[in-house]
Amino acid sequence: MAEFKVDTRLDHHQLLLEAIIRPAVLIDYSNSQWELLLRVARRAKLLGYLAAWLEKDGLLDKIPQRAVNLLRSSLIQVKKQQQSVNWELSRILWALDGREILIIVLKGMAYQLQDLPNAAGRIFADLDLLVSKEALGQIESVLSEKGWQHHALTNYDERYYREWSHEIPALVHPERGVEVDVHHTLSSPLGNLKIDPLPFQEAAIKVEDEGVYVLSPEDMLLHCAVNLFQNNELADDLRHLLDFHEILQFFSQQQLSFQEKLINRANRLGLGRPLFYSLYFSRLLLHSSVPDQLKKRLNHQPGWLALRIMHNCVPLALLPQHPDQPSKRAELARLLLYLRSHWLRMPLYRLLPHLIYKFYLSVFPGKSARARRNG
Amino acid sequence: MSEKNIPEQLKQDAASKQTTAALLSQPARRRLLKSTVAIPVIMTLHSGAALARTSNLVGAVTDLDSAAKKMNDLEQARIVCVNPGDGPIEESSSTYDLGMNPTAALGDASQDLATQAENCQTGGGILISVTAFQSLQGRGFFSDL
Amino acid sequence: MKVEQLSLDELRVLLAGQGLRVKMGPFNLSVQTRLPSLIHQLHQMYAHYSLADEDEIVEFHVRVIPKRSIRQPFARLIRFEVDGRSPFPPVSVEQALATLEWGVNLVIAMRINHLLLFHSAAVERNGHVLLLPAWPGSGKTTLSAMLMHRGYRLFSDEFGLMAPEIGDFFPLPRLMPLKNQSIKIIRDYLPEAILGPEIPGTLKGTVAHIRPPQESIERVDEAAQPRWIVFPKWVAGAALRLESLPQSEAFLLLATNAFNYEVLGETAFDAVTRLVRSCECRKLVYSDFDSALAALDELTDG
Amino acid sequence: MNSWYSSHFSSLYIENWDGEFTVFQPESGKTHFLNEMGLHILTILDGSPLRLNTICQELSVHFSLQPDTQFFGKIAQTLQRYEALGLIERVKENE
Repeated sequence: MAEFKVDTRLDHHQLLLEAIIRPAVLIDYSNSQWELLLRVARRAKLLGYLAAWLEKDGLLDKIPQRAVNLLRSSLIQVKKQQQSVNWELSRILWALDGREILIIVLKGMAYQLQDLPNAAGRIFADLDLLVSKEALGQIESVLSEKGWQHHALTNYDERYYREWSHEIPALVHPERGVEVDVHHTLSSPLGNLKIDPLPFQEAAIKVEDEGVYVLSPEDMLLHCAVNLFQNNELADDLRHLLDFHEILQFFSQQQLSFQEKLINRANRLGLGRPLFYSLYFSRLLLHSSVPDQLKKRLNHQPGWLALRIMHNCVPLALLPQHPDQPSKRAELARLLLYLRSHWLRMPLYRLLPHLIYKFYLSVFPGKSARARRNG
Repeated sequence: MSEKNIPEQLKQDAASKQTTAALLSQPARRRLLKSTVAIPVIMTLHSGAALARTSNLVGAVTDLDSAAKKMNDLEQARIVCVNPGDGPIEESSSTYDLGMNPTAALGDASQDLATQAENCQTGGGILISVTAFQSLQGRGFFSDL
Repeated sequence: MKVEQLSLDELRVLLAGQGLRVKMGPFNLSVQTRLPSLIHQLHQMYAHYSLADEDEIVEFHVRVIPKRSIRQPFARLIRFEVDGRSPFPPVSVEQALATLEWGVNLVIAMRINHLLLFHSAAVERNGHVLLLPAWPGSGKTTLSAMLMHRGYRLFSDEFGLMAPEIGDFFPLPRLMPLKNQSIKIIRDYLPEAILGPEIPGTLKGTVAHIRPPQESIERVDEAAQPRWIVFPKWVAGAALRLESLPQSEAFLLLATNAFNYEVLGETAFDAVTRLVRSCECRKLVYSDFDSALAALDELTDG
Repeated sequence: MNSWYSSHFSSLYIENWDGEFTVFQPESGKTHFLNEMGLHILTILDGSPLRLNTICQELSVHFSLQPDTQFFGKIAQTLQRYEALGLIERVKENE
């Protein structure tokens, strides 16, 4: 049955990265390359991103029709989500009815409000807002009064939110179903790095005609970096590194010495480490134009060994697995990064045996299946 | 679904009830639209109903072990009792169309499971399997639980 | 080349290897499985489907694989996967075919937005499409099964696939799951229908699939314009009624029952408006199939 | 005292189905179903803001009704609902 052969040796990472870095290559992709790319990009949640790019450059009629259909389907979905979140923000501002509350819009919706290049086609379903701790209660009570409800939570979750994270559980208006996350801090409650939100709030920038604020460009990148390398396990997170890359490129072109300012800001706020990694990997994977010596000025750079390990693990975690042939190495890398994200919360006496065991499996991959069954 | 979860303002806002008119039976909807020109009517269409409905036919289970349960914080088991959104359940059928807005309530933790189940059924509800419950919950039903 | 031209062994090689790549309406589907029972069932039930053209993109990649359960070590469970992810909990091996079919429908409903997806059966007669939208308890699968054995061309018993800008409907003939009592009704009424195995204990009760007729599958590239919209409702003992339905009502029912009406926004609003304005809208209440079929024949004669 | 106006009336897509109306609201992406009076409220609020009293008066003339307190209550509720849906906006006036 040789005629039905599909080339499974296509490098799926390369297909995806090339498409992102130089989307013009897409018009030369063969059908079998497209088939794999579509599956990989879907897993990385980047179908909409590719579609938006192709649409903008008028290339949609130069690629196979079946690919166009799937790309357009994703783009339509993404546009609907963006509209829903946008509308949710408008309803929240309506509900707050002119109350003087400083609201900073974060993440996806913030990119959309500023029309940043990464916003087109970007999937996001939630609305993330940053407010002062004092305003939190007021917002919660106003929104509850106007029909927003807390997401269904178990008692445990509720206690966790209130006692540990000092945040309120996500609010949802039942008629619209968009999740609204109201934060009063930028660091994840689980993270070991506590970030003072005050300097971020002071530097926030007002969005014209919207009555809301967004983080300053430097802070937006730092927030992105913290989410990637401090709060997160990095699995399938390429799109967030892409956010970082696109925003960095955009503001670097707009403002002379933007990258200098970014480095200084990171050093002042003690966020050198996550910024270092973000710069390192966006340069490595996405070819961001950042001078190599720039990140040497950062405080809190990782040591040689840490960087070596991260260099080997992070790309395997960020980039999606092959849908048919998941690699054991990538699974291990993801596990290590998962553990890293739990590093300080996990006692060493439990962490070490776990790591040794997993390394053993990576050395003797043949034993992994049996070991897993027993474990 | 407990009454106290509904914000006071919504309960009083009779006009908002009109939004649910899309879910009413057809004759009821026609009455609302046509004959009552004396009041303004607005209904907002809700999406995703079809997708929900394809998975919305569920079988009732009698086996208490496979029925969906929730634990409270004292680790007491409470059964999930489901009531269809529109209209009564047909006795004869082995599956139930839960309609577009089924509700669910938890049994009383102080009672044993069999009593909870009995109370559920006498109140017109059914027990559904854990699997069915999870598939429905993921689609936005039963958000109160 | 069609699936029926493959020997069972050839089919097994494909299903267990690179995947059986078949043309499924406007889409291509790749199925992988090593499950002997499912391979046998697909050999019969997928017989009329064409293999996808070589080197064409396949949109949906699904697998049915055995699943070991620690909690039930002796149960024979299977898992449905799409692109390596499984959207449902595992089910018993007997339910493999039903889970495969339902899973493919779910994937279409979740991923496709370049077409407007109505939750509706669709058949064609005299060059035009008759839509039979879902109405709870309507028995649209049963009714469309009857119609397709009475000279109507089956488009789908589940999806009305509409190109929103031009209004064309596309065929997507798939196995049609009869539920519970409908299985016997069809066996009695249409002894010539090819039915798959009866699968008890699914979420929807006992299910048995009808294989779509060869002609419907062969003419899968022939789209058509809609002309009639009939909301069917089976009511025990009811006398036949085929009444006109207000267009506003038809709009409301079609829109709220579409899979992606809201996702398509303005495009869907315009498309449904044009669809309803250009079609004859009826409501059909029936208990007896013969008279229902006669009434639909009369409606679509012109 | 408040008054209301249809802030984005011209952006709405309105289809008339023999006295019933489907209205698509591009901003929210929602489709609404309105009856004659439901739509008439939007129409008269397109332009200058009106107060509840004036709105009720307009409606009772147009639909030949005898407005009672219940009617006022219904219209007030509808205006609140429309406002929550973003179909109309409220203008606060100093008393």
